[in-house]
Amino acid sequence: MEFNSLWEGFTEIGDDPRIIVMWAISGFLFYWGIAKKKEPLLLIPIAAGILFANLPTEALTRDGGDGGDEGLLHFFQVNALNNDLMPLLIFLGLGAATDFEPMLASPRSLLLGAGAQAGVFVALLGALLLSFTGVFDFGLLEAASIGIIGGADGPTTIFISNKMRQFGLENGIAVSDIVGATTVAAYSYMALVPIIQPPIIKLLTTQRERRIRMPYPERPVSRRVKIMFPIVTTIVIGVLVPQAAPLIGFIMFGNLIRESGVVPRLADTAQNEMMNIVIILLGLTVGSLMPGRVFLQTETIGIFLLGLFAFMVATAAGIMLAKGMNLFNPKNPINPMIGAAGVSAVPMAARVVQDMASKEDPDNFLLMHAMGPNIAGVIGTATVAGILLNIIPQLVK
Amino acid sequence: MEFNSLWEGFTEIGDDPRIIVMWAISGFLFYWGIAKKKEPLLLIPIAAGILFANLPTEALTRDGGDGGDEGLLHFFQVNALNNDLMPLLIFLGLGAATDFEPMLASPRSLLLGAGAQAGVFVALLGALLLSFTGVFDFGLLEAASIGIIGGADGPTTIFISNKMRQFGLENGIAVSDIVGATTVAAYSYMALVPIIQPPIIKLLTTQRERRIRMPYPERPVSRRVKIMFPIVTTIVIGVLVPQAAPLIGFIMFGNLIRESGVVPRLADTAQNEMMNIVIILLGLTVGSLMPGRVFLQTETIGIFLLGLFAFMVATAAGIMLAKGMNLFNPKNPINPMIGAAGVSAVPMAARVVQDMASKEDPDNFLLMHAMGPNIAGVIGTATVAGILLNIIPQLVK
Amino acid sequence: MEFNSLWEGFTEIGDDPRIIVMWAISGFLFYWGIAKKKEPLLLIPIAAGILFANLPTEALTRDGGDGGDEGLLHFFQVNALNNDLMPLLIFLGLGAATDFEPMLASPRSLLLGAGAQAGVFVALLGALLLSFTGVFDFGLLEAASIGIIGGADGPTTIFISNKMRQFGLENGIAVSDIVGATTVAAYSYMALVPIIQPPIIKLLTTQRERRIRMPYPERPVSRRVKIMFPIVTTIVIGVLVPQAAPLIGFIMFGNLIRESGVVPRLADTAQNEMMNIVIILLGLTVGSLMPGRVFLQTETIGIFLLGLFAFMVATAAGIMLAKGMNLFNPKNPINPMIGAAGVSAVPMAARVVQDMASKEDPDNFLLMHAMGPNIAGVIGTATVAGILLNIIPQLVK
Amino acid sequence: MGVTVGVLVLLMLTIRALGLFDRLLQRRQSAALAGAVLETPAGPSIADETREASRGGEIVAVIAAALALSEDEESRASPGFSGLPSYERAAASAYPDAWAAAGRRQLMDRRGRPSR
Amino acid sequence: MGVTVGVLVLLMLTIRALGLFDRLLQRRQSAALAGAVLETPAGPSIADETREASRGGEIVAVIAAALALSEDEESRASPGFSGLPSYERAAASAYPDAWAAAGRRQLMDRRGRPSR
Amino acid sequence: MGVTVGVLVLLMLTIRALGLFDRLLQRRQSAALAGAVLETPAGPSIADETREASRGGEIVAVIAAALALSEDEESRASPGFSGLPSYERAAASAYPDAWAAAGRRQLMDRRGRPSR
Ligand code: NA
Ligand code: NA
Ligand code: NA
Repeated sequence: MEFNSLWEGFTEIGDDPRIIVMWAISGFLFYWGIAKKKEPLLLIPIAAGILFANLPTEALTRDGGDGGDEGLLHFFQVNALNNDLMPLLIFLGLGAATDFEPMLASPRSLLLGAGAQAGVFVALLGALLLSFTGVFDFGLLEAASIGIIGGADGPTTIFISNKMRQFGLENGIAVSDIVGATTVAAYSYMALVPIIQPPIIKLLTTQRERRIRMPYPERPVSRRVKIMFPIVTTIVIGVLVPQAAPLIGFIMFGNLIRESGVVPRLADTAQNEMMNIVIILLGLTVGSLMPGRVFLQTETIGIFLLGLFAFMVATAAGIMLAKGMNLFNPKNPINPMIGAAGVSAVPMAARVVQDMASKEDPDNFLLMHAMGPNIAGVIGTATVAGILLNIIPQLVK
Repeated sequence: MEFNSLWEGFTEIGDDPRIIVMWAISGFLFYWGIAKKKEPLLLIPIAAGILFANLPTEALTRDGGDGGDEGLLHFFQVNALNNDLMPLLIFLGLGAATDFEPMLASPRSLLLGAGAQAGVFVALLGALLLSFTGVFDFGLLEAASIGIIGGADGPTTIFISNKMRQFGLENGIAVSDIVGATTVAAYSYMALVPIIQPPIIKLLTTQRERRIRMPYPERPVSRRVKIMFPIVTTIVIGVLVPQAAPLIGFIMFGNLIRESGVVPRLADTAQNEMMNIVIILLGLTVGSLMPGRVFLQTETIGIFLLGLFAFMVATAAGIMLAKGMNLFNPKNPINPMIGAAGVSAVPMAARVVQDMASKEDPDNFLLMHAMGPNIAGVIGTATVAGILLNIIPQLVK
Repeated sequence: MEFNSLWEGFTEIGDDPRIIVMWAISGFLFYWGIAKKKEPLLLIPIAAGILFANLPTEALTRDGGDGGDEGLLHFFQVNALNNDLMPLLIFLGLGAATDFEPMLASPRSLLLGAGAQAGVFVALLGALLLSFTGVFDFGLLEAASIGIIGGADGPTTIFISNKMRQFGLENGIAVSDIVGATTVAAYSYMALVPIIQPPIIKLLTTQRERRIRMPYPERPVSRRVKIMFPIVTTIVIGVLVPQAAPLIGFIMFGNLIRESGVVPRLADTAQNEMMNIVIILLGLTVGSLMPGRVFLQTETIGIFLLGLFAFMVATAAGIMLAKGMNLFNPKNPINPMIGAAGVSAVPMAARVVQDMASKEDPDNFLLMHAMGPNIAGVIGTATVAGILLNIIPQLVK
Repeated sequence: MGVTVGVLVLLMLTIRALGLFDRLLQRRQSAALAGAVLETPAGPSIADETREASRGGEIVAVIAAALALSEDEESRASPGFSGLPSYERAAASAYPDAWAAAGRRQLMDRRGRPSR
Repeated sequence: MGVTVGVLVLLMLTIRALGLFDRLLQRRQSAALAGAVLETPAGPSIADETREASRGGEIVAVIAAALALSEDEESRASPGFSGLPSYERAAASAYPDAWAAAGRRQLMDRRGRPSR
Repeated sequence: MGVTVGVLVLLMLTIRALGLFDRLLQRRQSAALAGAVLETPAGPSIADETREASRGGEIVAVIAAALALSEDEESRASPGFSGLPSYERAAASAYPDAWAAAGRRQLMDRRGRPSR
């Protein structure tokens, strides 16, 4: 009798051979994260979560309703993902790790960070359009989740996709389970920024534009401004877009404990040990949302196509906005490439800009200029997330 | 339609303009913690929590019963504050950070630490008295929460106030929501110890008394005693005041992993990373208990007045007790100022004593003598907390 | 009235004087952990948990169903032990701390690691046999929990004992509460390995055998193999023994973040701060499962006897298997002592082997050879745990 | 999209307001310090000086960047959250040079040697 | 209040008992070590020696405190839980001096220089 | 028990397969590097060389082990999870010597001095 158990796993594989495809996908993400060093911090835990969700057992993912014990990863889904615990703690840690000075020294960065959010809305509309053609089947909830990929911001993507899924489940609206797909798409394209952006930048800018040097700011941003900024931003955005308050509030609180300078032990733990623990568990949990039967749908292809499209539109919109701003301020022109950094993907996109600037002129140091829109893009995407959280449920109802 | 959403926040502010007052209070606490460096470890997270609870959205504080999702800070209230998780882990960390040697070298410190607890009982009675006058409306549960402010111990105040609130809610007894107010009062007065105590000390002591030098203990406390102390204390207090067992047990367990010397990695994590994570989340959670409609009551003024009164009585009681002890032991007199350190507010109150001693005699080093009652005050307040937990519910019923 | 409360604790002790015996047991474990430095990382928190569960109050262990508040340690039992949270995070950290190279360099180690698992099955049968004699009363669920002690692996013992207890409770099968007893037995005998193993090794080997030198492997295991090993093992064991997937998956995931080399911050936090926090809380929680009325049963004596027996059988089985393997491969013989290291108890058992080898021949360096079966024993025991989880419930029903 | 831009423009104005408010406070404080004797010079001249310093300070920036390089090893190993460019890491040089230094360091990170 | 004082007095007695128990054990151990040759001298003489040493050791204490000052920078930056006075930080000096050293360090922390 | 052994034997075969697969890849890569000029020498000769080196390298191993000793203080203080023997800690010496070095270090840990 005992030996029978050895076959159990193979029987399950026979019943659902898609899990073998998922092993390959998991293996590919491991390869990408480890050998290629692309976003390894999240891709490695996500790939492990995918593996755990696709073994011939539900020991880790069972929901516990059927009498068996709840699996640990399902416990995390309910108690640490759906209540926003892990995404918000990541935002807290990111705030504690981010120096907002490039943006504060050059406030018009915020405009460029806003421009790149066009990618979100265009992809959202694109998803709805593709649904009309009948190729894919995306409702408004799914479309919003796909659009946010264009924000190039991992935790925000997880946050919004999951909110949309929960909203559907709680209100009896049919909704596909695409949290895993949108998250992997977002992190994948963030890792691919050095490949996606350069051709678009080249296409939309002249060599003369790419050679524009920008002056350095005259003086450092004062400590007082750096401390007041997170407090004021929490209030301003909290009033204007209340639904964005959790995301903005936590990133700003994290930044405040950093800039206050009086609680270094909190700032240190928030951006290191606390964030590391959350990253490990968040990655596993997001990965566990991708059993083969959920992930291997035609819709997943649509999500990846639209996500790529969103990244491209966001890049283009940032550049074009920068060029537009130059029309109004020809004396102190912006190098339009830094508009591309507005997609976020911090700090990858800003590095891409620096690399391209150096190729044209080895002495043109744009990195910190590009960091401005780059960080502004994070705030922009969190704002868009709040707007989506406000509008989409109203539209769906 | 989209632009409508921008007004939503303003409408909410119009409906409840008290939140703007709370922004000012939050801003004041930020200023105090950051610019004045007063208890920043908890005041900064608390101020952030106040801000989050007073934005025109309940995204972070909703209780989830109304169909909307539970807010993260409410999740913490239920799953990490009401079950004592965070206060007890803070106690664990404090135990791992505390060297009880000054108290062990001079056991009569415990008497002084006991004397200062008079502040708790006097403030409790004061609260009941003020209720009779009709100025404020405090029941027995609120009076106990207010009294414990006199213990000058942040986590214990949170612990007791919250227990009293829960007891009221669970037993259908009307109880005001004053956890936030008592906590802020406790931390505020702890920060103000260098301003509150000196005049009282001057008033109650002669210059000759303040110049009393005290001999240093002859030999160090042995490692064996330092290891057995936390174990024995857990048992002794656990038997005498069972309700104090959680507080005493966790601080003593933390101290044991410190003094054992064989698990440095646990002692280190308990007093650093673990405590930092808990401080951040506990501060946010306590702050989130102060929406304007709860905090801006006449009663809050009473809480702050009584809290100040409790601090003053505790200081005076400690000093007078020390003077009383000198009557019985005139050959080896105590400098009565160290009685003032019995309020806890570790290590601020002990530093105040040292500063005052140095002004009278630059070579009088009382710091470690004052640390004895100072630490004893923590044990004393935890004991009082256990007694209140035992008696108050019986009296209320 | 107030003073009455001082007697309450004594009354409770009078009602259940067994708690005093438990103080002694707790004190003994403290002594062992602190003065003798035996497995202090878990024995100190466990001893504290025992103390907390045996004070004359249930403030920390109450289940909350009777109207009173749930105790914090009961909260941990439900939300961090029964859902496998803490044992699996320990496994994650252990994976991140373990270098599997000795096993990968010498794959036949796995056979020796398998052999030592005989202890588990023999002790399981022994427990059933003892029940037939009527001396003790062990059902199949208890027998499995006792058998796993022979695996010499703390977290696996906690994991299985707790699963068996839950299975009984959920399915209305009478089951004794022996999680605490099996865990303390496992850690105690792991600490006693330097006393238990040497006589058995001496008895079963000749001096000539103990002097066998083993060649060192020719080349290091490549980074590629070290990275692929955890991924492939997760799949292979996940398919063959699906119920072992959680344990194997988490230890292998931990090892992967270590070996990948690209996420040092995650590997570092997983094996340090995260594991330290979990160790503290897991120890307290396991200790809290041992109130006197549960622990002080005749059955506990049986558990300790059978646990010792299991350790001895495992040691002997490992040695005999090694000798058996030498019959088939006389040219390249194994030093049979390293078979004894297959019990796990990492790295204690391997050190015992090295010490004994050095006594016979000061230049015989077997440590890393012994580490192979030593680590393989961990995988072996996790596999056995999966098999038990599969078979026992079927047999019981 | 309209709301997004609107919100961020308002945030931009807020930051500018913060900056003005800050300079106002600083001027008052320095005025209080200097008493009635010294009138603080106005903005433009500072800018000119800075541009001058910026050219001369490039050597300082290169050295600062070279020093920073050694710390960068680790940040390159774990990309993602860590390794965010920051002013603080170039604090050794004069402020306006920090921007250039950050750019240079980025280049050196890539090529493994100074840019020229 | 009565209970509070009662409990803490009992705790005080317990600590005294622990101390006695500890000295008993120590005397036994040292007696076992010294064999029958050396009788350990009784308490009072130790106290006298200590007072003597305490005066002479003040110079040591000042140096220890000065050394400790450099580590104190950080603890001043984050007051509250950290920066608790502790014997261990003055371990370099003789034990009774540790009490004085801790006091001196506190003064220096405030004034930024040695007390005299 | 049968299943346990079966599973672990399969895992053993898997590891062997991984090793073969890895050596295959390495050979291809080095072949690609060396081009057509150098044929990589086969296995046995490497083993012989190693055994030779192993004897000569013992001095290196002793030094490596002595160096490692100083780091071991801490791991001895907190036994259990930390202080796991590891190749990496002996990485200074040639690989096959690492096994010997680990054994020697273990001995020295116990006796507090080199083994001979
Ligand atoms: Na963005
Ligand atoms: Na107190
Ligand atoms: Na084992």
